[in-house]
Amino acid sequence: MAKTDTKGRALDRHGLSNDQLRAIMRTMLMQRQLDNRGFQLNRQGKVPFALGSEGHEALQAGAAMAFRRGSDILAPYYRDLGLAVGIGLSPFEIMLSIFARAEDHNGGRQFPNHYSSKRAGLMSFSSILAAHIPHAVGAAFALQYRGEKNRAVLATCGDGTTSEGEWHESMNFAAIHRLPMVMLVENNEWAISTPLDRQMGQPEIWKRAAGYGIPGERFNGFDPIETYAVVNAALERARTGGGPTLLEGMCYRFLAHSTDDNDMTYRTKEVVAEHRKQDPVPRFEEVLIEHGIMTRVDIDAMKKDVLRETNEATDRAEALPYPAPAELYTHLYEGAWQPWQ
Amino acid sequence: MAKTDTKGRALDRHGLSNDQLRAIMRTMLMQRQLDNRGFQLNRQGKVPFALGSEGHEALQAGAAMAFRRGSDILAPYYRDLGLAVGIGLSPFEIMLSIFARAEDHNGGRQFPNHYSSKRAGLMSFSSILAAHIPHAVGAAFALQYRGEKNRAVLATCGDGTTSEGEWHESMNFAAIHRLPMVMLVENNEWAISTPLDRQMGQPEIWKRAAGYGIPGERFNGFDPIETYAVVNAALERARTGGGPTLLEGMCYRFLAHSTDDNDMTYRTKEVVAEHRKQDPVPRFEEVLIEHGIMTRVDIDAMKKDVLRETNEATDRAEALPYPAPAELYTHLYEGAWQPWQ
Amino acid sequence: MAVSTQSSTVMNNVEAVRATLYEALKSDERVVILGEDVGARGNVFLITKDFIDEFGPNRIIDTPIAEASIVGIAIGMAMEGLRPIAEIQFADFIYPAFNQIVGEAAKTRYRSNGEYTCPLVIRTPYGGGVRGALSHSVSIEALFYHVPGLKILAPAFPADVKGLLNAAIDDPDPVLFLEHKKTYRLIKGEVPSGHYTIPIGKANVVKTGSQLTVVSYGLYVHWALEAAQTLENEGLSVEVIDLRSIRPMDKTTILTSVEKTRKLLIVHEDNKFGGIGAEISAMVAEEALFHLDAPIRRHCAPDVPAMGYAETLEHEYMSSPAKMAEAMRALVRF
Amino acid sequence: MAVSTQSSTVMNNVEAVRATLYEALKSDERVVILGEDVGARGNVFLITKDFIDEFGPNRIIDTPIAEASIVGIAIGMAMEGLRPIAEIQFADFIYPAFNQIVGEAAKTRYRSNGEYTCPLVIRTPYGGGVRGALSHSVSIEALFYHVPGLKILAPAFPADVKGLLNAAIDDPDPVLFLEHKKTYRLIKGEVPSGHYTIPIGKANVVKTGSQLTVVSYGLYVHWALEAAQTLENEGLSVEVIDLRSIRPMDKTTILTSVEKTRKLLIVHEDNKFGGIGAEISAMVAEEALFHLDAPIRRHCAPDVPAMGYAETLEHEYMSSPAKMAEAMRALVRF
Ligand SMILES: Cc1ncc(C[n+]2csc(CCOP(=O)(O)OP(=O)(O)O)c2C)c(N)n1
Ligand SMILES: Cc1ncc(C[n+]2csc(CCOP(=O)(O)OP(=O)(O)O)c2C)c(N)n1
Ligand SMILES: [Mg+2]
Ligand SMILES: [Mg+2]
Repeated sequence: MAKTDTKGRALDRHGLSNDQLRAIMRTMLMQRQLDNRGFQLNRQGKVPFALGSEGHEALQAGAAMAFRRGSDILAPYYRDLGLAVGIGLSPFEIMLSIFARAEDHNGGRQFPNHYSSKRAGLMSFSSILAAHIPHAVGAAFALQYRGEKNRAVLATCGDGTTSEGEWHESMNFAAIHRLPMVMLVENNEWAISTPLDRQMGQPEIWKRAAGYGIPGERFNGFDPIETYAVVNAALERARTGGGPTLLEGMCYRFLAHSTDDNDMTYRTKEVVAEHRKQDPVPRFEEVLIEHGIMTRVDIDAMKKDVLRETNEATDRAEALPYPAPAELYTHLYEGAWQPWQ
Repeated sequence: MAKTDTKGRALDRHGLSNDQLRAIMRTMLMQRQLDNRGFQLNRQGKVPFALGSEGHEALQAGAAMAFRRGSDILAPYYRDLGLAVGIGLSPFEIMLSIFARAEDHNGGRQFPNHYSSKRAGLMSFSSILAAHIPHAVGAAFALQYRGEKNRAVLATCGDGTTSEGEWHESMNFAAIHRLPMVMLVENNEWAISTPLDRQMGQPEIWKRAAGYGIPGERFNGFDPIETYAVVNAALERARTGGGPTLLEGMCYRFLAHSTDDNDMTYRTKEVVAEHRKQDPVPRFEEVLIEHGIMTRVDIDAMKKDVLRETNEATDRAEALPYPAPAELYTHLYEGAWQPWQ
Repeated sequence: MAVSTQSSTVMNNVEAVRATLYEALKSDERVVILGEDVGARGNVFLITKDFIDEFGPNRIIDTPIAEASIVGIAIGMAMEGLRPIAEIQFADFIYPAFNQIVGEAAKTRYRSNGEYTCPLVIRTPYGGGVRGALSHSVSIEALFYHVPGLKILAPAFPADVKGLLNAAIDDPDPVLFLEHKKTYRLIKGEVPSGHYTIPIGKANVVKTGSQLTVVSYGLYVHWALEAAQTLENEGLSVEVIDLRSIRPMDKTTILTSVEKTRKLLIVHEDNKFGGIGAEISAMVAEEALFHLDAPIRRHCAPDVPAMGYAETLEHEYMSSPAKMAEAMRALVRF
Repeated sequence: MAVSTQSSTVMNNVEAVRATLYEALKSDERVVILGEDVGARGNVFLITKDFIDEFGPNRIIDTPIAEASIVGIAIGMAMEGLRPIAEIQFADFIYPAFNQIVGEAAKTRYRSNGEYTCPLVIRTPYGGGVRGALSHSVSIEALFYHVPGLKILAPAFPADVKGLLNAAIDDPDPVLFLEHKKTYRLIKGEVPSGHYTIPIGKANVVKTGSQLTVVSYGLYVHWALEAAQTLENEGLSVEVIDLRSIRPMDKTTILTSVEKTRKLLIVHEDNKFGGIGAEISAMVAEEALFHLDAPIRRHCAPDVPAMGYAETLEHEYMSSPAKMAEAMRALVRF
């Protein structure tokens, strides 16, 4: 949990090029912009539900940079807007999900932020917490089984989700078979209203790794470069036969759990404000400026561009229709099965 | 994993009196005798199923000695014949279970060795592995909730059972609430035919304790005195507000999994014979003789007495009737509920 | 209904649940509530709001996200003398607890020949119409109603919510208590003060009629009443039965009504195939076949997993008073 | 039945499962088997005996004791292109996997609008009559048959076992494949060689008759045939239908038969209330009510969790050819 503040030190860029650093910045800005757009649309009464990821930007953009497009597989959860964008989903795809339009990958069937994209290697998942972790393990097994070297599965979940039995079973199996998988826990200190000390007997999730016989590590998820370095090393180990890793990225949930939640019932404005001081987005802007990788002007231009893209995506998606009612009946099975036939 | 062999050293009796040491010996001999009786009855075609616990005698007799009758609670599993006897179930009660007689605590409903005794503080459990561990946690919560100091729950399971999600969830919850509970894993190296390395990524189950933030310890389950000492310390910690402990007792399953199993399909005679050399029953006989606590004559007399009691229990239970067919319909609910009424 | 006091208050279903839980906590120290976010947050529908301040974190227990153990630990508490009320945040998340409910809670008394019991209530909000999408909308009753050892309640009116929740808490066996989340704030009604129970296993004729019996439960009872009123205005007379209790179910009330109206329509939000309407129909086909003047019809959800998030999909999945009225008309005129 | 070769062999049901799995492993590299003790032990009924020697531990995967993940990992394999065949050692232990089966496998295709699919087979032995007591005897079909997105098969004859297991393995969606453990060695029959499939969703008239239709599946088909033979000797003519497929079910075959015999008896080992007989009865009450000359009857297990271990309890719980004959006689003579 150090190194976020690079003031006066040379930037340890862990091999990332300036282009890559700028790409990370853009993913972070895009995540925040799309996130805000969802809440805005909800306030405007245009969508019944939105779910923010503020505070997770650095973690997700850094992890996305370590993800190898076209070969790695992502098994994410609903707070992974930045990861989805970072591995190649377009803002338009995100808006389709938020608006539940017919063109959405899920055909408007799932809650927003429940992405799915075979093209991007993003596995479909449900709202049932931890249920996707065994799927990630199974996918990793398939890669290993087919001898597909240099591919790995990146699975993510929140701190609260590690309490589920399926999480344990998955870690155990991945460890036995030394599967090419990275379990990345996004520890934002809350599971809706439940703080860490009601979720677990000791708060360092990475320490469970030793019990499974795999490497574990905690890192500063407010620092996208550190995140990249740690996730990249773990993914690389996975891709090269080194087995699974349990990673715990520390971040914070700046917003309420969702538009249905009021976090002021269980935490104070002050404590949130205190954490906001570490907001990874402005901090990373400063880092890039300080080290001469971007100027303030560059960043402002980037923000403008992100806003433009978000606006375009919003307008384009909003204009599209909901799925037709008849779509309710499709894609249950291959072919037209009825329970009585 | 030392101290089993006391040759030439003073006996570290961990405060156990001679009477207590003899009681442990008797529990071990009784366990083995009753165990064998089950198999014998199965061979004679008198019962369709039996399940042995040979190799677990020291572990169970030692743990039972640490259990405080009348106040502690036991949440055991099907291989805990010695624990059941050790905490006060009579050989007759064991035989009622084996013969599935009407008088059995479970009314002949459950498989043999699925004990249940409110009197003894032995919680009813099913055949579904790990399902009883949350029950143990709930019972421990009840003790703590009511402020019943000096009471604790001893839960047991096999190594294989620790893979279940419910096991993880239970450990986690017990740790959060620092519940008065001891999780005792009887590691006999096998889950039916599945060896440890197919069950977990590293073989030391006690190491998972750190991940939950509770103490963990491994001990030699072939040594009843060491077992007593370790389990007693953990139970005492639980009873006095020190929270839960994860214990791993190392033992071995000398017999096939059950009368339905043929272990020669997955392990060799030789490897079993090698482990048999450590058989805890004759070894503990020797320890007691060496240290002058019992003589060979005493032990032979004890064996005779155990055999006599087993014979009597067998005859008495065998002579009793099965539950009447009408018993199928009782004790589903309190009162006579029908799904349609 | 054994009402012990005269006064009453108008409440919605959330308030009825909340008031009942509060009184149970007040009157019986053995009662504890456990579930996700039941503490400081006061449950995601604010049902247990402020309880933790009054009763403390030992009685209002914020659990980790681990449904199997929420139920499993509650079972252990119940076996050891407490009266736990476990909450599953949304019914859709009860699946991981299936083993504990079906394999354990339902069998505790039976497998121990009565030596151990499991007085446990599991509350959970179910049902659609709230844009809950695939995983915050499901009906779960048919996945459990087949299971001997369980009782399942699904009241629709605030007074029934209180009377049946009290009955569930008092019950010495495990009860699954289903709360239709769309009715939570929508449905208001008089709720008697003081402690009272409504007997488990008794349906309620919420509207009398002569030409058709409609059996339903939950949100759809309210819509069926609306539809029945529409038919009333058209001169068609429909009797509406609110099941309230799904296991056990009330044979007498259903048969009495069907023998009078000679036609039966079963209406539920859950899928048709294998839904609880199947058992109702089968019971009537077994016991009252020759009283029927028309085939038994079931008006239920299409056979897809649940409603989609998009408005159009939810709308297509759910019935409506208008769709129900149409189904009623068709059968009355058969 | 599309039989691709002429020759056949006599096998029991264990052998039929084993031979089919073997051929699937041989012919399709994507097929893997995972479950508890499927490796060196070759499954507790020896169904996969020696497979690990030929196909190795990467295809015959001994899993930890963790049913949720056995199914969940198989789902991930299926989503990523493999053709996993997951085994649950006894059907009684499928409860912990309920979430993965009902919440995940059944909804993978649907929730992703067809982008991801889940071609998965879950095999498990179910049913009683083997002194399996409370937790090695249960029937589980009614806990799953309500679930859109699943298919459920429960063949009774070796040739059907092979044909339907092949169909399940070839199927692009999740299939729950139920094997009645009492029939494993008891039931023998001719099994065609070579690859063939039996279409999912087709029942089979295993005995024709004119006075009563009996619908059953699993072990009880064999007992129903015995009972029907007894009645035949008494001059009473009973038609016996083996469902084979529980979701989807075969309406045409049942209705055709009922319209002929005008009487229907449903027989199953599972509990009556909410069992699959309920849906069969409801379908007939909906579609063929006026063809019936007698109430629809269900001859099923009493409403208790399962059979006890004691012989007397198992005997009381299970039906028998004699009890079935009695139920048939009563209805024929109605
Ligand atoms: C099985 C299951 N239980 C409960 C829920 C309800 N729920 C949705 S999000 C959430 C909190 C998750 O917390 P965490 O894993 O820390 O992720 P975060 O939201 O903090 O990113 C809960 C309890 C669910 N979706 N699935
Ligand atoms: C949930 C569940 N899954 C599978 C089984 C079948 N089964 C019974 S005992 C056993 C092995 C248990 O191994 P372990 O926990 O090590 O205990 P041991 O028998 O070695 O004492 C298995 C797989 C079961 N009873 N319950
Ligand atoms: Mg969190
Ligand atoms: Mg073991």
